[in-house]
Amino acid sequence: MLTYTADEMMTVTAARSLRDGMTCFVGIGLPSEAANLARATHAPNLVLIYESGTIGSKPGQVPLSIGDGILAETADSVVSVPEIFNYWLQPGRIDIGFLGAAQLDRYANINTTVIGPSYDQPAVRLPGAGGAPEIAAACREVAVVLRQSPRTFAERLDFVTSVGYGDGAGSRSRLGLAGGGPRLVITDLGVLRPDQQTCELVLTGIYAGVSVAQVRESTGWELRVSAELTEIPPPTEAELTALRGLVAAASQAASRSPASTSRVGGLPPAASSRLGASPSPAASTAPLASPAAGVGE
Amino acid sequence: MLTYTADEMMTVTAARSLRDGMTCFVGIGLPSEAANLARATHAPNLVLIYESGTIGSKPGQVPLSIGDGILAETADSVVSVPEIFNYWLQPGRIDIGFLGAAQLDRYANINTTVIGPSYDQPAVRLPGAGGAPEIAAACREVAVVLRQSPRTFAERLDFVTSVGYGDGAGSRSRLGLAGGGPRLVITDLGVLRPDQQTCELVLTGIYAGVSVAQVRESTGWELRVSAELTEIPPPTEAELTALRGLVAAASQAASRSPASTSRVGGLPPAASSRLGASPSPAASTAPLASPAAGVGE
Amino acid sequence: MAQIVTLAEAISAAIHDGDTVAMEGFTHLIPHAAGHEVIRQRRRDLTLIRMTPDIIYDQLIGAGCARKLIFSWAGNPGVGSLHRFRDAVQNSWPRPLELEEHSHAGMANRFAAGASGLPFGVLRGYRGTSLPAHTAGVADIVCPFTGETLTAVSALRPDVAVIHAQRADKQGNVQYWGISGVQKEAVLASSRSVVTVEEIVDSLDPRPGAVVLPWWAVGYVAVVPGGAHPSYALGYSVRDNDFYLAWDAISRERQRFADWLDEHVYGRCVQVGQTTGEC
Amino acid sequence: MAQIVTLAEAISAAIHDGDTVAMEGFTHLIPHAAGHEVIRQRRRDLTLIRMTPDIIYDQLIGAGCARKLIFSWAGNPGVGSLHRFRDAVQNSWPRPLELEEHSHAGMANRFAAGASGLPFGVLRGYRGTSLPAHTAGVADIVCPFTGETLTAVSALRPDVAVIHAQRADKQGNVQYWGISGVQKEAVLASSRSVVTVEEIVDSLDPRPGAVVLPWWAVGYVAVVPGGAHPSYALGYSVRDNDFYLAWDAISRERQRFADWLDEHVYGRCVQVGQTTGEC
Repeated sequence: MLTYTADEMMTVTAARSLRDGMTCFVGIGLPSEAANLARATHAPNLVLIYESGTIGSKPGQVPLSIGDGILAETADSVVSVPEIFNYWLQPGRIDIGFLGAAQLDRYANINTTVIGPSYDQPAVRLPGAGGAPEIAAACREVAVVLRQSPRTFAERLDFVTSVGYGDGAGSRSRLGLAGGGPRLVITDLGVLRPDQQTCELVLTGIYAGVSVAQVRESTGWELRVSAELTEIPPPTEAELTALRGLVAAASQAASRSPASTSRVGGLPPAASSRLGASPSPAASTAPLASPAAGVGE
Repeated sequence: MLTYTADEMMTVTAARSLRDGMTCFVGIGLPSEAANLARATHAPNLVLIYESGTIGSKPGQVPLSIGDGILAETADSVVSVPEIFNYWLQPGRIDIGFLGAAQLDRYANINTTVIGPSYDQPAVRLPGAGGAPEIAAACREVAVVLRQSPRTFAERLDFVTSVGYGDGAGSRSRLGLAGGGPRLVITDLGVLRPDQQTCELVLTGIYAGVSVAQVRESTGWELRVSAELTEIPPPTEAELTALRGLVAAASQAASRSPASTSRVGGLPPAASSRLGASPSPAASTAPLASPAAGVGE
Repeated sequence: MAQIVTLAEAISAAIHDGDTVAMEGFTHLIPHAAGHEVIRQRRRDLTLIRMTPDIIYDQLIGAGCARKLIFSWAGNPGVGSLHRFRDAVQNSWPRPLELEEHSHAGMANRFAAGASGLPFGVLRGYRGTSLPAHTAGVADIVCPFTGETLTAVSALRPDVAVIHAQRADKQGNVQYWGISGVQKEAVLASSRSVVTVEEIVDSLDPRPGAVVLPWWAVGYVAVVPGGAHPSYALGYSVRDNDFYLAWDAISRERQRFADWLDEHVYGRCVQVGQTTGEC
Repeated sequence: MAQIVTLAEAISAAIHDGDTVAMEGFTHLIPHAAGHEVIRQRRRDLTLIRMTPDIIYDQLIGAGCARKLIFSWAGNPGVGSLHRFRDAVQNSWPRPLELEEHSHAGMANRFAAGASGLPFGVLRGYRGTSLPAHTAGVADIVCPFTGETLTAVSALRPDVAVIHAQRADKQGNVQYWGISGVQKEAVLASSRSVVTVEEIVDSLDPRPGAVVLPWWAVGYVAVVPGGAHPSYALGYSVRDNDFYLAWDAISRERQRFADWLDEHVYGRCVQVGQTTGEC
């Protein structure tokens, strides 16, 4: 029997949501892992677009950051940052935007800016907007990947960084947001989709071994559950092998020690890299305090 | 004794107005000839910028058009047309704009659009604006090169395509035009400069063998003549040799017959090219009818 | 989503009577062959957009394809006037030609706004000129931060963009280099696009100065070697300057122009991967 | 007008206390060595601009150089938080840090507006978010043609732009390739600029994807091999990922950060054409 982590299940599920031939505007972290997994498995013609200006990147590993050289070297085209936002993202020509989040509400609005009590005196300062607000506004559809907990799935956001469905049905058109909005939210427990009338997120899929009660407990609001709740199939061996291969390749790339390390305030290379699937120290102890889960670089 | 044409005298005089190390936004035709002559003689570090997006072009001949391949192949940088206008011209970072004109008034306003009686029913339809309005608006200074006659030096323009000094002193600042405006006008008879108070063009230089009366007769308004009118020295042998060499090189380049000539509606190459210094049939018979004298490609 | 087809198929599928069509190429890579195919297919009532209408638009206008011209500089570059354009403007022959006339900077920003999905672009321009009084799509706009008045120009959103490029690969990724003009903006601003290319290659190796339009942002791709003639494709052909000079005489008289059109456009067809032949 | 000088000379001449400084490089070509020289020269009260403030800005903020930060994403990319940044925001240590916070699209358009000599840029953005209520430089703007409401952002006009590039030639023409970010806009929007380069060559041969900034649009050029470290210069170095990971622990505590700064920044100097040595 295959063993796998909840994060692997999440990434595999996220990857499955991408169809071959789609154009995908990719946030870093979990979204990038999932998008690269999709390209390595069922969606070889998935077009990866990063906010660093790389269009059609074909990395053989999960990139270390959205500015990884491999993204430029394997791209069909590399454009400037103003161009990627103005000519490529803004007009709505990208099929799907793939975002992370620190906090999310029932209408799939996203906070990656501050956790209370106030903007000027935050308890936790998060990285901020990055490309997310316009990705959320402009793409034909959006998928959000984040770990689920009562703190990340919040009754009320302290700051709306990126708009999902605003106050509910009709908000997006009132705000003039041309893209379709979040089509699904993938967590480490299951999958949520917006109700077609109200736009409120509804639990529609759940992983093997996860109970609905567990998901409710991990949600900061009264969670709605679909009458047709389905169990999502576990990762296949092919999916797991591909994902682990991509992550291992990234770790190898990360541990290549640059010749210049000792020159300008650098450190000797660590014995092993902690990048990739392994969570950063910050992320493992206090998820909300870690911008690694947010969108951006 | 050297013999030379009035056009050669005009081009040499125009070239002399360019200082080494300047950045020059170059219109095609006479301005391009003059700018390339300057670069070939006293201003080897003159930076030529064409509206086709070529920055720092170093052609060894007068380009056939502003889109001549030699401009891209010898450029420091080739940028898109939106970029050349927005990032390079508009902010006022170019020292001098070098323009042609079909018609000019006493405040050095330029018409390259229509000759009367009305815009909708023109007697002569000219090529239009091209890059000239924004070149005239934005460059730190502007020079205009055109042949002088009562029709080209008009009391009133039928259409203001590009603004010189508008209605006179103060117009440019009222219109928010950040560039300095026309510093001099070079014709086939002499040179005019704006009066420092009124901004009206004043004849300040005259070529050998040209009389003030002749210049007055070639001007459609009551021409002011400077108290310190000077005679402009004739071309030196070096200047003439360089100019004729540039023009001959252009003719040679033009008569290279492309292999594809007979393929898609082409014609057999003519025995000799008429491009370069020789006027086109249209230009020689009816200057106003010829957009070759105007700005643009 | 790129489809590799014949030029005739591309024009037939992409361009319909009454469409707004931008054929771009700033003195380089001008899509002449595609323009000829539009004439051959006798499209009518087109609104033609082009920063620098030159010989190919003189031909389209003279052939009666155009109802309206949106442009910033109309001439035979380095030579003189466009006689068919002038005959249309001054004498309404072969039909009246409505004009919408801008500056290069204005047109470039209109294309860029279209490519960006914005309804307008902003520039410093037009102020003090006669242009705003005689053309649509120009308005004052006030900076909400400084109070300064600038100029807004309306976005261009053509139905179809037509360009010529050096190469495409088999997937339909398009690559061109040299003077790159406003072609990227024209394609991205348009609902559909037709790209003629010198050749189709297995894969596009990187080139200095190259622009790549990805297959999913491109419409129809047709192989037409020499398709820019008498313009040129850097690395493939040189400008046929003699033709530009000769055009002055060909186009000056209506009959001679009509004869030229019969012989060189109506009397020819273009087949994929081949040079032009009689048909 | 490019002047080739030492890094210390460049920073000394270009950057003064109280200046607004944009150090750009979008995860590639980040001008770390130049940032260290700013710390060494103990500049104060800077308004720092950067789309993606990461380790180098964490260092500048922790060293007390910054009064204000204008940005769109602040984090240690791929790793986690910026502890010095958070300490400044949450605890005003070593001094309060004013924030002006935008989205990437907003910042990119603010730089582009500055490079274009316009007082504002226009985009579809910010609507429905909490950003406009908490930051300067965002306003509604109405299209004069369609009546649609869009978002205007105020132009960025830094006193100084600082970037790292692969190469310059002896005249000071600067060339960089790979992910090119917003560096061109930053340099063109700024009154002055400092460019560190991996090397100076006799002449710049064309490179696929290369941006060239001509000598007359560039200020100070200094040779600093490895000047992007721990970021990278495509073709010259690779990202030192271990340093990014290690930074999390170095920066978490004030004293350890101060010790690191003493050893690796204050305790070093950079000389032209040489690697770093103790001084």
